Amino acid sequence: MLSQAMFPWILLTAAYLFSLGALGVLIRRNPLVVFMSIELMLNAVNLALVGYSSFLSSEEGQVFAFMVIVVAAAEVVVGLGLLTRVFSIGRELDVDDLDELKR
Amino acid sequence: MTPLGALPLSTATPGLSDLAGVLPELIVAGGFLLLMLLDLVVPPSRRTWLAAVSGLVLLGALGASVYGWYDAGAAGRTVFFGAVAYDRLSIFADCVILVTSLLTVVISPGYLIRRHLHHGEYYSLVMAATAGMMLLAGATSLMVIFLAVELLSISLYILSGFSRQEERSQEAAVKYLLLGSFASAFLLFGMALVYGETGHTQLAQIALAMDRSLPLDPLLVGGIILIFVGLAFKVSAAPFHAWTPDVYQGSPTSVTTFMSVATKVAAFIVLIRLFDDTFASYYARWSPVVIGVAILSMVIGNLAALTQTSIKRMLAYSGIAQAGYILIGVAVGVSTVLGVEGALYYLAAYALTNLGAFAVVTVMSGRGEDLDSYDQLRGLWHRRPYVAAAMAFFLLSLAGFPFTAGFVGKFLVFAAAIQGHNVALAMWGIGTSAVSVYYYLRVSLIMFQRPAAEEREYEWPRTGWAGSSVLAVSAAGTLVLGVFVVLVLTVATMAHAGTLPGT
Amino acid sequence: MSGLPWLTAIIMLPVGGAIVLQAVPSRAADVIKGVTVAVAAVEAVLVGMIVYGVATTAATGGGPLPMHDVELASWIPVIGASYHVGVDGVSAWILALNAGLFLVGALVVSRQSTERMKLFCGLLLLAEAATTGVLVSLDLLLFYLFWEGMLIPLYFLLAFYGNENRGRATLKFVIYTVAGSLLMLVAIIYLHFQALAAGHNTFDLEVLLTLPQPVQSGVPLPFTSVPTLTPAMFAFLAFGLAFAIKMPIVPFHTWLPDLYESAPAPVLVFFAGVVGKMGAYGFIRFGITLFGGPVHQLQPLLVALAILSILYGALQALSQTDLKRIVAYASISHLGFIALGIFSLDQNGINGALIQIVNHGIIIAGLFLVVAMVEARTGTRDIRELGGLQKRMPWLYLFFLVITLGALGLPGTNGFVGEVTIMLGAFQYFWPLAVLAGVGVLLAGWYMLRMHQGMMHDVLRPAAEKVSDLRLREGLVLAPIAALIVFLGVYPHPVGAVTSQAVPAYVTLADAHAGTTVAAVVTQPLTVVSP
Amino acid sequence: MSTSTAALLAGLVLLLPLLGSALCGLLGPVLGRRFVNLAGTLSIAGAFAVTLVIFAEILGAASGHQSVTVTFWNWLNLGSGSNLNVDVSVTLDQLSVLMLLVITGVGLLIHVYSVGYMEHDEGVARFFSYMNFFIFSMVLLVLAANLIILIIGWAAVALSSYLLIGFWYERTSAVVAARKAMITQIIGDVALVIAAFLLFLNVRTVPPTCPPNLVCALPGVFPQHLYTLSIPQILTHASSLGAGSPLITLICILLAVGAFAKSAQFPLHTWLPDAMEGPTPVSALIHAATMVTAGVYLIARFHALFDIAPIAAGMVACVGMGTAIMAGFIALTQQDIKRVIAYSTMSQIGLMIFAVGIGAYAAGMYQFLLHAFFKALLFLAAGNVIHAVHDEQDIREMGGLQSRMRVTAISFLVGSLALAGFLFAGMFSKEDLLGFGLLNGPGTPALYIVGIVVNVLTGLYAFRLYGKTFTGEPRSEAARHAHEAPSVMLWPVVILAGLSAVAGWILQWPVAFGPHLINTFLSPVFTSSGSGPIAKAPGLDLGLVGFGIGVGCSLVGIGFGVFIWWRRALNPAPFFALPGVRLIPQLSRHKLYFDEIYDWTLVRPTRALAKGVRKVGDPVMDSWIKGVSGVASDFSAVFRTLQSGLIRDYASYMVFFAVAFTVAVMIAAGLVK
Repeated sequence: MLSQAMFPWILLTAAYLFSLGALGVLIRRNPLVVFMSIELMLNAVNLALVGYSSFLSSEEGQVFAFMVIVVAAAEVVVGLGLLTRVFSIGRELDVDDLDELKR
Repeated sequence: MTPLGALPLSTATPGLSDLAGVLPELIVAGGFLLLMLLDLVVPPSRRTWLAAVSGLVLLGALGASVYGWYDAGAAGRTVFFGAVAYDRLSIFADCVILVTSLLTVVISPGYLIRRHLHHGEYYSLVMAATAGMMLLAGATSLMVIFLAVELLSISLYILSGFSRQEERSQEAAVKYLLLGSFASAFLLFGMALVYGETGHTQLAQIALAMDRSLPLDPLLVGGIILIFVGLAFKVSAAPFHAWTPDVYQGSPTSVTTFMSVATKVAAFIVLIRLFDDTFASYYARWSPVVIGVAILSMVIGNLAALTQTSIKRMLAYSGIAQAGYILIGVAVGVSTVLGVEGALYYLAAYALTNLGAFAVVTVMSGRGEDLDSYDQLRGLWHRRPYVAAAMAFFLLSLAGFPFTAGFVGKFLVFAAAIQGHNVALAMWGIGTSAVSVYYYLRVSLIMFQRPAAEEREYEWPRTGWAGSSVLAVSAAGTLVLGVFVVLVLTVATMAHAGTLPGT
Repeated sequence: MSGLPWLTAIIMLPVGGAIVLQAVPSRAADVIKGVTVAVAAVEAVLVGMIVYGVATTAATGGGPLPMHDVELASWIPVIGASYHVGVDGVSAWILALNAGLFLVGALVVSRQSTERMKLFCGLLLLAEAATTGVLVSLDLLLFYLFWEGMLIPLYFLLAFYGNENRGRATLKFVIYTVAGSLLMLVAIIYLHFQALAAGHNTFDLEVLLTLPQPVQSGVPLPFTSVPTLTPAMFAFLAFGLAFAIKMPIVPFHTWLPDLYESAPAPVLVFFAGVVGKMGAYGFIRFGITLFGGPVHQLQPLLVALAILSILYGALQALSQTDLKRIVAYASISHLGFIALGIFSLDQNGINGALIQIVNHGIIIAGLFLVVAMVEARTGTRDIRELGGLQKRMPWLYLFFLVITLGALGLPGTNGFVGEVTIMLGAFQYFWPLAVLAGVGVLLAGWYMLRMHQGMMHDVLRPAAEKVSDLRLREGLVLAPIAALIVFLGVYPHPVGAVTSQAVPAYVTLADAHAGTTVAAVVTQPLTVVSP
Repeated sequence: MSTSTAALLAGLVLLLPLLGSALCGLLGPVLGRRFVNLAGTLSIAGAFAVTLVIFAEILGAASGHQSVTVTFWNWLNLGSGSNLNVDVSVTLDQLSVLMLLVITGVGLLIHVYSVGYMEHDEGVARFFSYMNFFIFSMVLLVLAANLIILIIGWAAVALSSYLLIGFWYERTSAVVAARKAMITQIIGDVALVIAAFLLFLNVRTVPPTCPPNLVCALPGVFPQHLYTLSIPQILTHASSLGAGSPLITLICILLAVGAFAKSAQFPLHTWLPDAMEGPTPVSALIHAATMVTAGVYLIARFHALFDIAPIAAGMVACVGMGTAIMAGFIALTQQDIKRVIAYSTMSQIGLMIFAVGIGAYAAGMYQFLLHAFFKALLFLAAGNVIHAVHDEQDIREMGGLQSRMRVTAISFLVGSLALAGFLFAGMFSKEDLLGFGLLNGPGTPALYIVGIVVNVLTGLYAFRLYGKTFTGEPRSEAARHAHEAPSVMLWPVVILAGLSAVAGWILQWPVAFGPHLINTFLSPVFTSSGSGPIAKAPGLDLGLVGFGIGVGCSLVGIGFGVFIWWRRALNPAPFFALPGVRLIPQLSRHKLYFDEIYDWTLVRPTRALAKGVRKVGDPVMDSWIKGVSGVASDFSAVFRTLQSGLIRDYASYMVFFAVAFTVAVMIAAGLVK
């Protein structure tokens, strides 16, 4: 049981991690890193959920967090599959190469 | 606020009535598994059977939904401890989604065979996506919403990259994947905030908590807006639309057909649920954002479509614009009855019309690359008059001419805007749709032109019975929705009236 | 006429015909044309009976407008839209013109010049249904549906058939029209909610007319003579723009010449004859009745535009060299006359406008037919390459002469009847207008003679060397037109009798809402009368 | 006479020519020349016979019952609110029957003549069809009892004149002349229409209670409006327009403008000489005898209005006299035989207009009657000449025809004398109206003096024409081998010559110097207007003085003419070669440069304006559309460049707007400072 006083810090940390992830998506060019940043954002949310759930002492948040983890896992499976196929053959890992579709 | 949900999770277990409440979803999900298994046994040459099977499954689900319409009754109820709604709004959405995916499944085999993409998992993925959409339409809990969103998204990620050999398809898939999960992160963060500030994940209780939470709670407002951002991405409303043209253009056309329509319907239903019911008490806060997004979508969508030379991109941008028109209904949905009804009608109309338009592109896509550039349409009228006429009709409907579904939808949302004393919003709609007439008609005029002597025409495939029947159905639907307004309008009214309170 | 749903019948008949056509095999061109002509003919007969009924019986509508053959049914109850149709002295003769011209159009469809004749005829019939609907619907939403729906068959007709640069012209026309009518849609919705606020969930014109016009304060508009732009004013401007574009009134006319130049003859016959008149009809049926106040406020501006159209069209027609463009601008000038009559807001003027709508419809159809026949023979529409045709085609010369005289409004032809009545109305509003209109008449004489003589007289040009005179079929189309031009010139009574039984109601409505009397308006001409 | 008989007769006299026109036009090409000749002439003969019956009826009718108005059908009735109610009705009275007599009588002769004249023209069917149609429209014009019907007739006349001027449509000059005539006529029509409006809106049962001015033109301002266009009613209630009021003046001026256009009076006269492009019988019938005198008829018909509009009437008189002297001056130097006669027509009609302008209506009609005879005669005779010299119209190519075509020459001489006003027809009518002018016209004696100058000029150009055409040596091969015309072309000429010779004497003889018979015949019409300047008819009180002076001047003119161009006794050429004087014949030869002036002041500017409008008009009005579409496509380009295809860009848009929206809402809600 966390003390109520710590709660805002938890939330701030979550927000910070989330922004960090978003920033990563914006500035990193390696698709894998980008994907990781997204995962980071999801986990930041998990942190917030869990924090809230303990703050409100309601389990829903934790259930939610578990669900997020599961879904994220599924997403990673699909995502990594896609990424590996796209960047497999002799292509350097750079999302900016994917600009054939535009305008 | 009570620490726990309305129902103690530990004690209750879901019963049969709960299962009945999600019967259509169950059928489709079952179809998903069934098809995966069948794919193992069905020889590659016989894969059209899979299409047939999935068609039957969807028909069954459709039947179940129609039954549910009466079973749920005007009141409706929630199942699984308020996690999923079993009300006419969700069933209305289910019907529209099922019809669209059914039509998609019908036109798919021919196209996939021509493009050498005829793999079995296609159908199971369509099933999965459909199930996700239906679930999303019925979701009344933040968790379920997230779950459903991801279910449909992940299936669509795969589908959009379905053409393994094609660079563009792959690129589309990656873009959709990265941006989509990025957006769901926003959605999720918003949900976390809303959950945290209200202490609930079930919409009904959130609504109650919100009424109590006034005066304003900044984190709650932030959460609402982040949720809107996430969903706006799904309905591809500007400025969160950027992925749409690229993904639509890159994905195999049959997939584009499906996701351009069904996704939008499901996402809009949940938008309506959340914003016009659950978040109603915060109307004053979020309505400016929604209105702004609506205007941006109409302007950006129509203007960017103006100078396109790719049919799929043009339809993508037009889809963005259409999302803007529907958002008008959402934006005034709290203050006026007509708003939500208009939005629902518009959804049905848009589903049929846009599906028809994309279906034409699908059906006319030959062995080589997809039918995409305007030039590949030149002279279609002289080779395939009925297809060209149907396409022209769909485009007229998208442009909102009377006697077509598009007109009624536009009329209703504009009326709603004016009734909501937001004439300016209506004028934005009017102005932009006047602009839109140009690019819609330009395309059809290209079809009517005769190709110059030297240039060779694009080899349009024959329209098989499947393709022609789909075109016929959607054209007929567009006409019916345009003339016998009262039919669907009553249904929409009932659906709106039957929405579970607070959700 | 008896209680039967005649108006629904005349809307549905062409639609049915169009559907029946699809059953005919495409090869049987004669059958297709036969069916089309038959349907158009039956339609014409029905309309004739209706017009006769209007002329001979008293109005049975009971609403503020003297309506006949009224049908009223609920259509979209949720938003109070109703299926409300009726015919009165204003629309009766335009209906007749409509039916007649579509019959002519169906007659002049020729196998060799039109591919996919089945489609063509089907669209023709659908267009007729739509125009008929526009003329009979009394529910604003229904009216808008037909008004805008009319564009669909027209769009296909204009986009499929005609010369090479039809695409641009069609696009321009459709977008121009849509832009205007979408604004009208907003105004319609506005009126609907006005009525709703007053406790009527309706789009029904006759109900709206019974409601008191809301007096709202508007935004001040310093740079015009108009004191304020009230919502009602905006609504009128929205309606007016739609009608002005469709009509068209200068400066909203620029779509017309290109379109007329590229469109095929059978389409032009009814397009120029009827569709162009819908705007004028709309002004009378909806513009002046619903918006008496704004109309009176803007009257100076409106008549100014009308005069502008008259003179501008005339000058353009004087300097064009393409026959179709000459006729196009001539019709702009004539439509200016019609507008002048309407905006004089005087019984003579409006009666004159209605009479002129009918007469001009006949004349313009004749002109386009003649041009088409000449072009078909000589292969050119350039007046500089034509000449001396009278030597080769005496019969065409005869008919064309009559039509020309009608077009320049020679007393004794039907063109004169409308113009003189319109000028009388304008004279009563503000006498210099009649003088300016007189200048228009003079110019009309000039450009029509220039066109007629340029084609018919002078030495035979090479282009016209070996042309043949009219075939019997063509003669049978032109003869009735010429005959009507003369007959209605010496005996316009039937038209006037019908129009004049409805017009007083309209003028009363306009003045009632304006809160002014005609005398008050005209004693200080060109000063604004605020409601 | 009873209304029914009147209706029957009027109907017949209208229908016969129309029938003839239809027959000739539609069946003529099929049935051939003989049929056309028969149908064309017999129809007019029938009309003439009917006219005689009407004449007899009117002579026989009791005084006060000689004028009958019959209604055929209702033309247009727009109901009580608009009050516009027009009947197709006709009036038979002395004035109209006098016109009828000339129209059908002279018309018949000219039709007979045409049979010969058009013998070798393949368009004969068209010709007779047009001619018959003209007779019909002229009859309609003079019978009309309603302004609208009158205007219809007015325009129909113009139409037939247009058709006949352009009869030889392969001649560019003819085509242009026809258009010119038609457009001039339209000016007149518009003037008439506006006059009709003013009458319609102002004629009341009682005199106006307001200061009569244009405001009275506004409806509903004053009670007791009649809202009528029926001519008899208008005449009866003419006084309600207020004697001498600006309104009545305006109305009369507008009517007069209509009359001027039709009667080729200044400033609308330039079309008449060009109209000579038409076949000669046309010139004789339309542009000499009948149509061009319709203006005189119009003013005479509306005498009741002109009587109370002294200013307008004075203007009319001055214009008439001015045109008379102007045309006479121009006629002196023209070389085209028909144009000379055309200008003389203009001049003579100027005198008629002058007459009706000063209120001498009967005198005007008298001049009209006699002028119809001798002018038709001159034209037909000229037609014979032209025929004889193979369609040569330049009198410099003629000469010496006296000996070769005697009958024609003699008739032409009779005509010239009648025209010049010595011994024959012209003497009586012209001196009559001049004398009247001297005694009780306004602006006398000034106008009278101009009038006698006109007499001198008339004599001069009449005998210049005769001399140059018929006397001296032939100046061309054609003239040398000229032959007399066939009898069918001679008889009408002879008859007309006879009429010109005796008509004046017959009409004047029984009453010596009293009011002539025409005067007495017409007096009921004109006195009924309640104003009777004609009551002081020119008679003994005119005195031999005025008469003598007039005839004397004519003689002077004739004398000079004979001396210069027939006897060649004196040659004016050296005098006119003098530096200062040289200008005079030049002005005359160039018709005072009217055509040029109009071309430069009206035609060319309008054409230029039209061209300008064509060049800039639509582009300017389209510019805003272009602007809008331009802006739209610019925005489109912007949005498409933002669509860079780069995932990270798209993501940044999302982040940016997500943050922006949140912050904005927060600020709006006042949640963050």
